[in-house]
Amino acid sequence: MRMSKIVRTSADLLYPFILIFGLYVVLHGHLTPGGGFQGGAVIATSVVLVIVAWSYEDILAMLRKVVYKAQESAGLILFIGTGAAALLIGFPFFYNFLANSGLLFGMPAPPGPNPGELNTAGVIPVMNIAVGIEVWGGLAIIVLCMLSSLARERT
Amino acid sequence: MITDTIVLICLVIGILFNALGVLGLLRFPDVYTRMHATTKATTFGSVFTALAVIIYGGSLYYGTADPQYITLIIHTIIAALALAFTNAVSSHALARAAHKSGIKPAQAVVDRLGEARR
Amino acid sequence: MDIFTTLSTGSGYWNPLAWLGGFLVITVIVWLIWSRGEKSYKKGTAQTAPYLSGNAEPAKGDVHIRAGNLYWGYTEALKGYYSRIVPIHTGILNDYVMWYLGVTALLIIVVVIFA
Amino acid sequence: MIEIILQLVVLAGLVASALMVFFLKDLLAAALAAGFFSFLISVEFYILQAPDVAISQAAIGAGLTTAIFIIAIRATSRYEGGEEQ
Amino acid sequence: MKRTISALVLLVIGIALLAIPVLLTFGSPLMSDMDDYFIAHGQAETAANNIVTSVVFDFRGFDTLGESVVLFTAVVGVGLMFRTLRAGEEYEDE
Amino acid sequence: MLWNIPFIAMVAITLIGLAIVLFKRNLIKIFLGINIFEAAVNLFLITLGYREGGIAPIYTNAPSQEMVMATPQALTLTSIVIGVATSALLLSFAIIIWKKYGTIETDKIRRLKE
Amino acid sequence: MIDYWLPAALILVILIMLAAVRLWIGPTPADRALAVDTVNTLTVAVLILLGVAYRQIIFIDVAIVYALLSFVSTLFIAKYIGGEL
Amino acid sequence: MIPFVLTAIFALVIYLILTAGSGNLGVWSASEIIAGIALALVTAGVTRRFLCRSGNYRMANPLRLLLIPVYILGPFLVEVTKANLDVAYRVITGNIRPGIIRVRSGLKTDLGIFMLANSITLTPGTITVDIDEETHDLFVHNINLAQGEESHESIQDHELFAIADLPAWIRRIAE
Amino acid sequence: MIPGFITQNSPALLIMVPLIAAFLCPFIGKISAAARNIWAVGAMALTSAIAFLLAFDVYSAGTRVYVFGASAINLAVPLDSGGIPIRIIFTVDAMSALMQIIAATVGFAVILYSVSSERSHSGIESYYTLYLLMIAGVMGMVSTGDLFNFFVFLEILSISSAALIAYRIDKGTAVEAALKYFVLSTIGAMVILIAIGIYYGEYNALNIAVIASRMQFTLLDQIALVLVMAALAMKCGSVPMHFWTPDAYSMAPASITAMLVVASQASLYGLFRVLFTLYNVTMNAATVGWIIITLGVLSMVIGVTMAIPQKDVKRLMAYHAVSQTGYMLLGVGVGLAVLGNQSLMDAFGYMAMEGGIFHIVNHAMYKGLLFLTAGAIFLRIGTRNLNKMGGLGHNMKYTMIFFIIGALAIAGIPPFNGFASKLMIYESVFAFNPILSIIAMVVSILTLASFVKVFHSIFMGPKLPEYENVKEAPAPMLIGMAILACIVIAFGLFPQQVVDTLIVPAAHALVNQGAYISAVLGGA
Repeated sequence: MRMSKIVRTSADLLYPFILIFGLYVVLHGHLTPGGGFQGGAVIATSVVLVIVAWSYEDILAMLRKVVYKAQESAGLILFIGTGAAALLIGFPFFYNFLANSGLLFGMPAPPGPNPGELNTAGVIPVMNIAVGIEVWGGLAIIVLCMLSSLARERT
Repeated sequence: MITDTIVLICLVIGILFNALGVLGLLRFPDVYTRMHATTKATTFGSVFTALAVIIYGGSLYYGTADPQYITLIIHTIIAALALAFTNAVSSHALARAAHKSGIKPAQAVVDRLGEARR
Repeated sequence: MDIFTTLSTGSGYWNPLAWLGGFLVITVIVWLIWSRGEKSYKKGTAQTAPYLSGNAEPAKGDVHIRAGNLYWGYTEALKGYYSRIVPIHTGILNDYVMWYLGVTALLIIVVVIFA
Repeated sequence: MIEIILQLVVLAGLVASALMVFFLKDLLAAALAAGFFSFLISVEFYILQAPDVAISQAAIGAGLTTAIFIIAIRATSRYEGGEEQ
Repeated sequence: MKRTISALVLLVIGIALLAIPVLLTFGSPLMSDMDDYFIAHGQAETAANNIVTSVVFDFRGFDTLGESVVLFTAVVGVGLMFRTLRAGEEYEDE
Repeated sequence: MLWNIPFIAMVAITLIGLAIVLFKRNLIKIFLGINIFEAAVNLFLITLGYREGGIAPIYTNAPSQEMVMATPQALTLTSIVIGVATSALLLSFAIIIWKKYGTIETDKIRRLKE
Repeated sequence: MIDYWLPAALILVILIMLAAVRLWIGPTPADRALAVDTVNTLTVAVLILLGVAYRQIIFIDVAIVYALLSFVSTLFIAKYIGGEL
Repeated sequence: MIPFVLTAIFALVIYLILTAGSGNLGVWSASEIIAGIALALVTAGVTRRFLCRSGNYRMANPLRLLLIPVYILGPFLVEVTKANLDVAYRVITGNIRPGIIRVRSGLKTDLGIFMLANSITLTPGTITVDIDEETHDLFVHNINLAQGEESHESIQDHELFAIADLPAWIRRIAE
Repeated sequence: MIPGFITQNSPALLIMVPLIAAFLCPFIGKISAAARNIWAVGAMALTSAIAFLLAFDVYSAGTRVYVFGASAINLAVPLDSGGIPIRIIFTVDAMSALMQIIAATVGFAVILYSVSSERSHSGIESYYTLYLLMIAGVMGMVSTGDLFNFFVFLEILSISSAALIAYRIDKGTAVEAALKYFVLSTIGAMVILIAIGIYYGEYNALNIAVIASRMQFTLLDQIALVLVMAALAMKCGSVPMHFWTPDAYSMAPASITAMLVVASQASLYGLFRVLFTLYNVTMNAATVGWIIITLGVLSMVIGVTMAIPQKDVKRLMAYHAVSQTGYMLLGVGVGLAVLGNQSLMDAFGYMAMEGGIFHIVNHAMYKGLLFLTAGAIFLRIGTRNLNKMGGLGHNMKYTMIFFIIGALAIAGIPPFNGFASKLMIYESVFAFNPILSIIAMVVSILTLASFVKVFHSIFMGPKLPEYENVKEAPAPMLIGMAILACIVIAFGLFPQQVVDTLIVPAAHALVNQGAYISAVLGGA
């Protein structure tokens, strides 16, 4: 069942906000507290917020399990692919081949305390994004699956 | 020194209202009245503590012109806004749920919602 | 690698190929003895039917001994043991956890004392 | 000194809320107490200078764990002992 | 009976775990060479300001892969639990 | 000695968590106990890495001081994820058991014994 | 200059413990949920204050995450209590 | 298309507010702006159907958006302060006379009723308990009803507020 | 170039291949069922090939060290770190390679088997995904040289196993078994994490080699030892912590049960790794050795006695698995008890350890085979209750032959492989303590007795009317069983070759702590 209109409106308003905040946490993982997992969990919680404010039946048309499953697998493939890319250029698995290289995310970080530049840290932001996508999908699927048993019970 | 005083006053107000909210939570007779205490007082109190931090950050920024204090101020404002926003909605949701689960408002002189639902 | 090496077990040895050879020899001997037996045995006659004090032979399906009846004597003899050991497997999760943590506690005592 | 008292209070609260989980018969209340426990442990991580872990615990403990526990309570039974009161 | 044993077990484990506060001191670790290396060289090696992230994703990145796989496993497991059974698949033996 | 209180609290919480698992018969209560136990272990790991007067190991906008150790925080992150994965799977087991057995009391969930 | 952030945080933590009393005695689940909600609000304030006390600007993010996410668990509880889940 | 653009702008603004103070291009660094645009597009792709669910773009008018901070810092803050003093008085004395009353609002949009309900919840002695989904009537729990107020079938929304006419403000913003 | 690449990175590929296959499996499953089967079997075959390649490499060239994320593959210790390995290190020595061979072989046989055994069920994509994750978990557990990494893989293994045990959700009992297994293993894993924390707090290291080189055996180390030891002993199902074993083994699908055997042996490997590599002679080896021996003897006796009156065929076999685990614990425990005493070690210690380790290999093969036959029977007649069976030998001839092979092997009848390893255990343990050896023999006799019972009640007797039209198991299942049966016979016929090439290096790798440490840290 849906919750009241006030809650629903607030969920609609908060969903983009939490989403962009979660993406901020994911992308700034190497500068501020946070990272892929935390940001992913924040985003997944925003999905859960929408689910709880509306109802499982309402949401099923908009947030589909297949999409989340694809997202989860895609995140993991990106993660493991980033690790494996190091193999292709002759380094061991998970070698940070982008750090200090000048490519994407490849700027060196100045030593000591500094405000930080987004474009640093090599593969770490890439992996953060990958884990963020994966956790986003994974935690959303967990809640959707558990709610589906309730929905089945109701009918 | 003046900022210190202002910050201290804000903090004291904030803590005072938070304490009142908790006191109300412990003292009032039923869910709805407790909700009055917690929602308004703790939101107000927490916003005031945030305000103290904002003023403090502003004074630091005024002194050093270091952009990190902008971040401090803005993030504190966002936290306070999110707090006020979510608190209002969640107390509404809780009140509605409490009423739906059949808790009657204690000492109530009138209950239009109960009548409407009946 | 020599495939005929023998497994030495500290105080003894064991060679399965030799054993297999011996087994084959014994099989051949057994077969020889068997082949010298009575040839007039025929299937389908009363010769093959079991003699049950003159009663008719029961249907084939009824003579199969089901598993629950096997080793009846064994379980009966060890009843005291089984009546103690079987109830330990209560099927209650808490008991299982208790056994695990209990063994941990016991081992802690033993190891710390004898360290 | 104040930090020590702060930690003492938070840790005492942790133990108290864990005991609350132990003693409350209503599973919903126990789940709420576990939520409270997870708030406090998040604060404790924060005090111990681990903001990454604090965010993680906040996101998981505050949002998701409570949510899935409540779904499970809804899907099973509310009170310990199984009888609906 | 069982409750007594359980209480004793908890007592023993508690006493054993109390060896931790006796032998280790809060706030001053016995050895810290590995973490000193992380703090001193982490920023230069991985170009990340957040040392925790550089430990999580670079120095111990393989653990993080394992962690994501754990989550994936749990998600697949939950999906398996709440799947819809095919017609005729349900049977009860014994 | 006063500074060892986090360790002592960790031992206490561990014991309470285990006590819930040992004494309580309700599955969801047991899972809450396991959650508490996991949280206690996380607390233990974090406490190991704390250095007195240290700051969080993040160079962004931080005063330059001694830093606390970073590895336990990384380990704890992993452990928290494992914790949530574990509770999700455990709870779905509980739901299925409720559907099939009509109870979630451990002393009634004992079709498998002996 | 006196450092007044830590004492303020300490007082708020003590207030959290007082709110936990309602969590313990609260006759109805709604009361307990209300207590948890209060604790959330106070915790956000505590986190902000501690972040300033430790002179760590970036710690405020934790407070934002907290403020946003505790909302979800409150909504879940409300939905369950209202019998709508 | 319009929802997509609006959501993207909304997300971008929030992202830029979050990362203010990071560099010297304005107060942002170049990489933050690029990342912000990318993330805003992602957010817009995911959430456009939620933020603009009603298909009503009245709120896209910047003037209305500018009114919101004015509203919050102006009349709303005054009412909140008064409300808190009132609650403080009641917490200390325990002098209450509660009741649930019906409030007619006449607001039509979701956002309007949402703002009104939140304003009511945060201001004097009142909490929105429920909402009538069709007529947008609010059921309000009042901690201290005036004598004789319980006999009214329903009251108009501006009667709840003593100092500033908040419903009028909300009408100006949201309708 | 390609073979060189694979050889160089084989430890990483060993984990990577099943993981990637598992991540993509749900989507391949959307295409068609055949594509999904080919994908899963192909991935498993590739994994097995890599495992064999790695094992061959390790047996011919010595311990492999693979460092994740370093700038060079074997650079365990960064040049400027002052002798501390800071990254996660895979250390594959002979013992790990042996376990990898076991997992690869059984895994491949089982996935062939499950192509047809699970065909009629829903959720088969998830089944394969979890299966591949399980393989990855086992492989990671046995190859890692880092304690926390070990814990992570342990969790992967237990979560995927728990989900697979509960695969038949239409039966409440399966979920019940999974629940019990999972609660116990979660608590066990958390206890292990406490122990890891203790090691970290004391030595500020997570690498096994570093901790071993710094080990002092203080009071905390003793407690940590017990925490790890009890948890891993519980995970490998030794009495009196075996309660989850019969439940989980009997309720899981047959193919998974065969893998669960391997999974418990991976825990056993972890136990041995901790005892021998992490502690070795710094601890009081005699005490711990006797603890392991006691657990082993209890497992043997209680396992086999509980097995005899069982009515469920898989439950009976599960109790036998407990009892056979006892043999391994006994053999290795005897080796542990005399560790540090070189003359006794030479006299019978090594032999006992070799017997125990050889038994691990053999047990994985024949117990896997037995469970697979039980699964085939269950597939055809739909019951596992021995009292309802009978006369199946007429229709399921191949299954019967495979069952005979497995049953004779587990009972230690020459010339199958069980006999060889049991003989080694008997004779070396007899030199240590004759009573233990006698107990082991009696247990072996009881094993034979109970399998005679099983054989009689399943296959012997006239055709029962209700099983008149039972068909032989389908071909992929038979192939899976045949692989294992061939290995059982081959290992039985040529035990010395197997012992010389596989087992002796493994046992020596386990005992020789110095070599392990120097392989990682360089120098000695």
